[in-house]
Amino acid sequence: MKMITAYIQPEKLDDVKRELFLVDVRKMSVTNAHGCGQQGGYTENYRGVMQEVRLLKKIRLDVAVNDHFVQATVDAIIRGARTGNIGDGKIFVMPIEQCYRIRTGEQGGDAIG
Amino acid sequence: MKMITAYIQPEKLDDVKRELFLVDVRKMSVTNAHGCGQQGGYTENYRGVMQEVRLLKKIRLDVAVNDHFVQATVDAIIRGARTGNIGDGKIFVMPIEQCYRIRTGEQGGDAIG
Amino acid sequence: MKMITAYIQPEKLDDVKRELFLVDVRKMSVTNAHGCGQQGGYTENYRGVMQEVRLLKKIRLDVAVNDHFVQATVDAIIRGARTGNIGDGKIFVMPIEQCYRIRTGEQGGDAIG
Amino acid sequence: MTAIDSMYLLLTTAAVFSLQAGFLLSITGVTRAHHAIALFLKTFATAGIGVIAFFAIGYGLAFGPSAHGVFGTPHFSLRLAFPESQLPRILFLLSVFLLVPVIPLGAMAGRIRFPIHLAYAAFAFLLIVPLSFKWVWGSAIDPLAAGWLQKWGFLDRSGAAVVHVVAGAMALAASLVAGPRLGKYGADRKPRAMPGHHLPLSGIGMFLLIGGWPFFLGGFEPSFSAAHSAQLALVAILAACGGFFGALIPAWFATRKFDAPFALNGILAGLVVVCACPESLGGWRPLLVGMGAGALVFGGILFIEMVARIDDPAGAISVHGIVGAFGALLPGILHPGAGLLRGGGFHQILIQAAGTAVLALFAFASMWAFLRLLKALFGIRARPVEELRGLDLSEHGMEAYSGFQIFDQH
Amino acid sequence: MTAIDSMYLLLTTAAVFSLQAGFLLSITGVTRAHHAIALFLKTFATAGIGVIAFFAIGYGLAFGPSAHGVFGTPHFSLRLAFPESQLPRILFLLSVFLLVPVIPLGAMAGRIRFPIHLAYAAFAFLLIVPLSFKWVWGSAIDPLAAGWLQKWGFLDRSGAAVVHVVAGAMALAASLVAGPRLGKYGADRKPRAMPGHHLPLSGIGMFLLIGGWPFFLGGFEPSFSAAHSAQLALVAILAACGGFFGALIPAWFATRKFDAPFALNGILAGLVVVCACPESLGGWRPLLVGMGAGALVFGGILFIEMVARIDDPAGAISVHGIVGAFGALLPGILHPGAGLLRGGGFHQILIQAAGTAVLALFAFASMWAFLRLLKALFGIRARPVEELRGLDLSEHGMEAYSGFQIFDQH
Amino acid sequence: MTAIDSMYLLLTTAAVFSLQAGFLLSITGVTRAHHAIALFLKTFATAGIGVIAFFAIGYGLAFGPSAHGVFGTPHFSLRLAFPESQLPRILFLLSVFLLVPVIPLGAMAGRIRFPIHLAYAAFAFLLIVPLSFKWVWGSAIDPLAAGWLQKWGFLDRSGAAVVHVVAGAMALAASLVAGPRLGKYGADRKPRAMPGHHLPLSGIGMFLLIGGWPFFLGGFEPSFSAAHSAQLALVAILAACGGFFGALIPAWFATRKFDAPFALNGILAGLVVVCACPESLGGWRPLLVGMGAGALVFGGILFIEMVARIDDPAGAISVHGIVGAFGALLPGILHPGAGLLRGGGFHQILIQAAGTAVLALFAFASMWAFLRLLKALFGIRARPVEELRGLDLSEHGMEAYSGFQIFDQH
Ligand SMILES: Nc1ncnc2c1ncn2[C@@H]1O[C@H](COP(=O)(O)OP(=O)(O)O)[C@@H](O)[C@H]1O
Ligand SMILES: Nc1ncnc2c1ncn2[C@@H]1O[C@H](COP(=O)(O)OP(=O)(O)O)[C@@H](O)[C@H]1O
Ligand SMILES: Nc1ncnc2c1ncn2[C@@H]1O[C@H](COP(=O)(O)OP(=O)(O)O)[C@@H](O)[C@H]1O
Repeated sequence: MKMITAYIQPEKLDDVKRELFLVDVRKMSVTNAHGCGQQGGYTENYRGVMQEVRLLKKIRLDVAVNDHFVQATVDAIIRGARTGNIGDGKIFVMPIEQCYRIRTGEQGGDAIG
Repeated sequence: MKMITAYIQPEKLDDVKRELFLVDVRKMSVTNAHGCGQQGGYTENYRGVMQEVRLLKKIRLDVAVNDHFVQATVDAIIRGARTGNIGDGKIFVMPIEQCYRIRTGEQGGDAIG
Repeated sequence: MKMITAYIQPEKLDDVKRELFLVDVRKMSVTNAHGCGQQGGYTENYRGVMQEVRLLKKIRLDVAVNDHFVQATVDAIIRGARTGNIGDGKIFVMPIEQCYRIRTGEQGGDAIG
Repeated sequence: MTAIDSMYLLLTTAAVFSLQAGFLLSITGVTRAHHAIALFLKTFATAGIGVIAFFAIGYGLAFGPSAHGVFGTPHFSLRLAFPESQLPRILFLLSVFLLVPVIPLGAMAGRIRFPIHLAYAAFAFLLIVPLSFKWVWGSAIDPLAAGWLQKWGFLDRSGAAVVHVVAGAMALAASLVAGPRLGKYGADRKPRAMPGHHLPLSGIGMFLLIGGWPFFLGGFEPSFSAAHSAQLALVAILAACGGFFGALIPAWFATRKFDAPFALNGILAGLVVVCACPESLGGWRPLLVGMGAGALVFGGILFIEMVARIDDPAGAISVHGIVGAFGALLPGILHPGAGLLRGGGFHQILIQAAGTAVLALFAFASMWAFLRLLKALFGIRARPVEELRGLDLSEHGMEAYSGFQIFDQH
Repeated sequence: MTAIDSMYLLLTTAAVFSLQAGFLLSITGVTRAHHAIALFLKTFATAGIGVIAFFAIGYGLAFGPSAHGVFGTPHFSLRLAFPESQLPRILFLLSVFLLVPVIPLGAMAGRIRFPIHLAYAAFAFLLIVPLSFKWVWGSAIDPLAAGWLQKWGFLDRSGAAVVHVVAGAMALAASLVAGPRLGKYGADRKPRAMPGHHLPLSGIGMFLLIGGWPFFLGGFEPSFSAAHSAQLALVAILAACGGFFGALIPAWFATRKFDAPFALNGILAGLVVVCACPESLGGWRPLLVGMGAGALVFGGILFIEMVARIDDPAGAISVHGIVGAFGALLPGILHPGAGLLRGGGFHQILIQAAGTAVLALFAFASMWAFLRLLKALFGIRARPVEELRGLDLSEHGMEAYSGFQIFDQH
Repeated sequence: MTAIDSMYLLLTTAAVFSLQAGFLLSITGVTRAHHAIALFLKTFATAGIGVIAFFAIGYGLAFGPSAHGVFGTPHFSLRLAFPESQLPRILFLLSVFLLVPVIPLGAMAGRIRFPIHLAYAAFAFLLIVPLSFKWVWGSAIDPLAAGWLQKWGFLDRSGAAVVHVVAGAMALAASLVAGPRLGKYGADRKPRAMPGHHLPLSGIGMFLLIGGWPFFLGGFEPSFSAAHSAQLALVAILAACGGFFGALIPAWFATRKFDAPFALNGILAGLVVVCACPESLGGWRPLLVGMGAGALVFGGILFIEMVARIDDPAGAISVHGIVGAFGALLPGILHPGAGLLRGGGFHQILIQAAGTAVLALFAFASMWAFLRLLKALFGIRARPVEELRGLDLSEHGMEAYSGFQIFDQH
C-alpha cells in the first residue's frame, strides 16, 4: 500500500478528481496548503509595492492505494493537474505499512479501497 | 517509530482524544481536511437542488509513536471514532525513520514521546 | 528521498524559512495545524475561567529532499525554530519512494529539488 | 415644502442610499468569497457613474420638460443649477436612480469583468433608468413633464415596475448573455449548489433593507404626513413578515430545513411586492400579499435555477423581476375605485399588465442587445482560470479575506 | 401630536428596530460560528411572530381598556383600525415589544431547536410581554387603561424591569430548562471557555446599541423636546462610558487582559441600568451608576458561569436580568421627591423591589413551566450530534461561512 | 433654536457618532486579523476617555470664555450644567471631538500597547483636540470666545484642518515614534505588502462614512436649512465620486488592477477635502476637487510607504494629513470674495497655509514629544513575539475570529 501525496493548483482540483474517478479511485483526502516550489524567489506587484511572494495557495491531495494502483493514480493526477506552467505541482509516493477501516475494523488492502 | 494518520468525523475528535489519553498517548497533531471515502458518489439535498456531495469535512489526526505503542494507539482511535456508520474514517500507519525534538535536539524514540 | 515533516510555532515560520534558504532548500509546503506535545495537560486563564488548553496552533512544514540533504535540512529547521521553550516543536523524517514533477513528468531525485 | 417636509426627504434619501449597502451585503453574503471585493467595487463604481450620469444627462432625461413623455430635455442639468427648494426631492430621486443597476448584481455576480460592468452601468444610467423613470414618474418635479405610461394611467407609486421589474429584466438579460458561473451546471445540466460564503453579512444587509424600506416608500409622499408615514411603515413591516413565512414554509416542506436564504429572499419579496400601491393595502392585506410574494419567490428561484437553467446567484430575477411584476399588477386589483376587487373592472389591470410588460421588454431588450454587442466586441466574462481563482485576485489583485483559509469545492 | 413629535417617534421607532440587529450581532459574535444562521433566523422569526401577535392580540392585551389593570381587551386590534394620530406611537411600542424575546437568545444560543424557538416566541408575545407591558405601561395609549403595578406607583420609564428584567428572567428560565451546551462543563463541573467566533460582529452590534439607545430612551417622551432628548442622550453616553470602565477594570485585575467581551457587556450594562429613570440622573451620576453596572455585570457573569453553573453564552441573564433589576431599583433611590436619597424614605424603593420581583417571577415562572412542558412533550434541544455539528447544518442545511476553514475544539 | 433645528442637530450628532464606527471598520478591514479586537477596544476606550475628558475639561478649554483665544476656562463644565437650549449643539461638538483621536488608529494599528493608547487618547483629549478646537471654532457656543486663528481670519468650517490635519499629524507622530510593524520593511528597506484581512468590513465602514458625511458637514450649520443641507449632501456626494475615480484610475495605470483599498481611500479623500469650505464649491467643482484629492491620496500613500518609509497601515497620514491640508487651502482659493480665484488675492491663502501649518505643527510636535516620553519611560510597543502572535492574543487574551483557520505569512 502506498500513500500518494500531491500538491496541485487549487483550481485544478476538479479536473484531478475527475481523472481519478475515471480510473476508479474514489477515496481521497484534501487539505489547504501553501507552498513554494520552483517559484521560490518569485515576486509580485501588490498595490504598486513589489512583493516577494513566498507561499502560494496549493491543494494537498492524499490518496492511499494498493500497490498495483499506484501508477494509474499518479498518471491520473498528472493528467488532471498539468498545464505546463511552473506551479503545476509535485507528487510524492510513500509507503504505508498498515491501514484500518474504522467502521468495520478491516485491515490492509481490503480497508484501503 | 510509526506515524499513525487517521481521518475521522470532526465531532468525534473529543472522544478520540479521550481514548488516546486513556492509553497515555498525549502528543498529536490535528488538521482540517476534506475527504471522500465510501461516500464517494453520495448526493445531498441542498435548498431543493440535488447536490453531488463530494468532499466532506474530516479531521486528520497525526500521531507519531514508538513501535510498541502502535496497536494501542490504533485501537484507541477506533474506540473513540467508531459509530458504525459510513464516514467513520480510516487509519494509516507509516514508517518514521527519525524524529527530533527541536527544543533539546533529542532524537529517536526518546524524542517522540 | 525523504519527507521531513516539522511542527513549529507559527511565529517562527519566517525564521525557519530563512535558515532553509541559507542551506539552499527552497521548496516546501506549509499547512495550519493544531497540536499538543509536551504541553499536553496545560491550562490557561480565559476570562477568569481556567481553561484546559488542549490543542495549540502550530505550523506544519513538509520538505521533501534527497537523502544527502536531510541532515542539513533538519539542522536548519532546528536553528530557525528553537527558542528553548516547551512547544518549540518536533521533526519527523519519513521515507519517500518516488517523486514526480507534474509539469515535466520528471521522476525521482531530479523532480524533488 | 416646509422645513419638516424637506427634513423628512433628507431622511428618506439617506435611507434609500443605505439600501445600496443593503442589496450589496445581501448579495455578497450568498455568493462566494473570492469575488466579494469585485461586488463591493462594482457597487461603488455604479454609484459613482450614476451620480455623474444623473447630473449630466439622466436628471433631464427623466424629469425635464417633455411634450411626448418619452424623454425629457437635459438642457439645464449640466450646470447643476436646480431651484434650491427642489434639491431635497432631487436628491431623493437620485438615490432611487442609483439603486436600479445595483440590484442586477445579484444575478451578475462572479463572472463579469470590471470594465464591462462600468459600461453596463453607464448604459443603464444613460438610457434604461432615466427613460423608465420618465415614462412613469416624469412629473415628479415638473407637473407638466408627465411620461406616456403615466398619462395612460399606469400606477406605480414606489417602483414595483420602474425599479424592480426593470432591474429584474436587466438581471435576466445580463445572466443570459453572460451564461452561468463555471461549475453551476454539470454535464447532466443539473444545477450544483454553490453556497454563500457569509450569511451573517446577508442578514445585516436584510436589516438595512427592512429598516430603509419604510422610508423608501415614504419618500414618494408629496409632503410629510405622520399618519401616512406610519401607515407605510406598517405596510412594509406586515409585508416583510408575510414574505418571510411565505418563503420559509414551502422551503421547509421541500427540504425539511429552515432555509435562511429563501427566508431572506421572502422578506425582500414582501417588501418589493407592496411598492406599487402601498397606500391601498389596508388591514392585514400586506401580510397576505407578502405571503404570496414569498411563495412566489420560492417557486421562482427554483424555476429559474432548475427549469429555465439560468444562473441567478442571489435570486435577483425572481425577487425583483417576478415578484415586482406581481406587485405592479396589484393596483389593477386593489386600487380603490379602479382595481378589479374594488369595483373598477378590468381596465386598470390591463393597463398595469401592459405598462409592466413595456418596461420589462424595454429594459430586457436594450440591455440584452448592448451586452451582446459588448460580448462580440470584447467578451464580457473573465477567463476561466480567472473566474476559478476569483475575480478578486484576477481583477483586483487581492483577496477579500486575506489570510483566512478558504476551501471551496466548486 | 405635532408633525415634529411624530417624526421624532418615527426616528425612535427606526432606532429601536435597529436594536434587534444590535442584540443579534452582539450575541452572534461571542458565540460559535456553527449556529450563526440559527441565531439570525430565530431573530427574524421572532420579529415575524411578534408583529402578527402584536396586532392580533398583544396590542389589545397590553394597551387596550382594562379596569383591573391586569390585561386589556384585544377587541379592536384585529382589524388593524387604529386612530391615525396614534399610529406612530403604536409602532414605537411595537418596536419595544418585539425586542423583549430577542434578548434571551444570548442565553439560549447553540442548542434549542428552531420550532421550539417559534413556540417560545409565541408564548412570550401572547402572554409574558403584553401582560408585563400592561402592568407598567398600560396607559401608554389610553390614559384610563393603566396597569396595576403602575397604579401602585411602580416607576419604570424605559423598561429596566419591563424589558430587561423580564428578558433576563426568560433567559434564565430557558437556560435552566435547556441545560448547558455540550462541552461547556467538564466532568469536574468546571466551565470550559467557548470563545466567540467573530468579535468584530459583536463590536458592530454594540455600535448599533449605543447609537440606538438615546432614541430608545427618547421614544418614551410624551412629545419631542430637544432639551430632554439631548439630556437623555447625555445620560446614555455617560452611562455607557461608566459601564465600559466598570467592567474593563475588574476584568483586568482578574486576568491581566483587557477583555473585550466583558467591556462590551459593561457598555450594555451601563445602557440598561439607566432605563428606569434616566431623567433623574443628572450631572455625573450616570457615569457612576454605569460603573456600578459594569462591575455588577462582571461579577454577575462569573457568578452565573462558575458558581451557579448556568450556561449563558452571551451573558444575557447578567446584563439584562441582574443589571436590569439594579436599574429598576434606582427610581426608589434617586427619583426626585420619592427616592431614598431624595427625601422620599423607603416607600418607593420597596415598591420598586416588589414590582421588579413580580415581573421577574411572572416571566420566569411562566416561561419555565411552558418550556418544561415543551421539553416533556417534544424535547427542546437538538440531538447531541446535531448540536456538535452545529444547528446551522442540522436545522438550516447550510453553513454560515461556507468554504471558510473552521477548527473548533469544543 | 427651533425644535426642527435641534432635531437636525440630534441627527447630525448621531451621524457623526456613526463615523467612529466608519473609521474603525475601514481601518480594521485593511489591517491584519490578529489585532482586530485591539482596534475595536481602543476605539471604544478612546470614546470613553473622550467623553469624560470633554465634560471634565475639554469642553471648557475649547469653548469656554477666553480673551486671548488660546484656551478657554473649564470652570463650569465640571458640574455638567449646560444651558438646556445649547445641549444639542454641545453634543454635536462632542461627537466631532471624539472623532479626532480615532482617526490616527489607521497609522497606529498592530503594534501599540493598550495602556499606551489610553495615555495617547487622554493626552489628545486634554491638550491637542480642545486647543485646536478653541483656536478655530472657539466661538461655536459663546460668540465672545473666538480663538486666535479664527480672529486671524482662518476658515475651516467642518474641520479639514482642525479634524483631519490634526489627526493626520498625530498619526504621523505616532507612526514615527512607534516605528513600522515587524516585517513591514525587509533588510533591503523595501516595503512588504501586508494585505488587509476583511475588505468587506472596510466597505461597510465606507458606507457609514459616506452616509454620515453630509450630516457631518450639515451639523456645522447655525440652523437647519433644507436647501443648505441638500447642497452640502450634493457636495459630499460629488466629491466622493471624484475621489473614487481620482484614486482608482492612477492605481489602475500603476498596477493594472482595480485596487479596492485605493478606491476606498479615494472616496474618503474626496470627503475630507471638501470639509473646509463645502459651501463655496458650487456646480461640478466638488467632483474635480475630489478627483484631485483621490489622485493626491494615491501618490501620498505610495510616497509615505516607499519613499518616506513610514508604516501607515490604513493610509491615515495621507488621507487625513495630506488631503486635509490640501482641503484647508481651498478656502484661500475658492472662498467667494477672499479666495485667489474669486478675486481675493493671496491674503486668504496665506492665512490658510499658516493656520494649517500651525495646527499641524502643534499636533505633531506635542504628540511626538509625549510619545517619546512614554517610549523612554515604559516603551510603547508590544514585545516582538506578542506583536507576531497579535495584540489580540497578547493583550486581550482571545482571538477576533476564534476557530477560523488563518494563515498569514508576515
Ligand atoms: N521538495 C518539496 N517539498 C515539499 N513540497 C514541495 C516540494 N516541491 C514542491 N512542493 C510543493 O509542490 C508545489 C508545487 O511546486 P512547483 O513550483 O509546481 O514545483 P515544480 O514546478 O518545481 O514541480 C509547491 O508549491 C509545494 O507546495
Ligand atoms: N484511500 C484513501 N486515501 C485517502 N484518504 C482516504 C482514503 N479512504 C478514506 N480516506 C479518508 O477517510 C475518510 C473517511 O472515509 P470513509 O468514507 O469513512 O471510509 P470507509 O467508510 O470506506 O472506511 C474520507 O473522507 C477520507 O478523508
Ligand atoms: N508524537 C507526536 N505525534 C504527532 N505530533 C506531535 C508529536 N509530538 C509533537 N507533535 C507536534 O509537535 C508540536 C510541538 O510539540 P512540543 O510540545 O514542542 O513537543 P516537545 O516539546 O515535546 O518536543 C505539537 O504541538 C504537535 O503538533
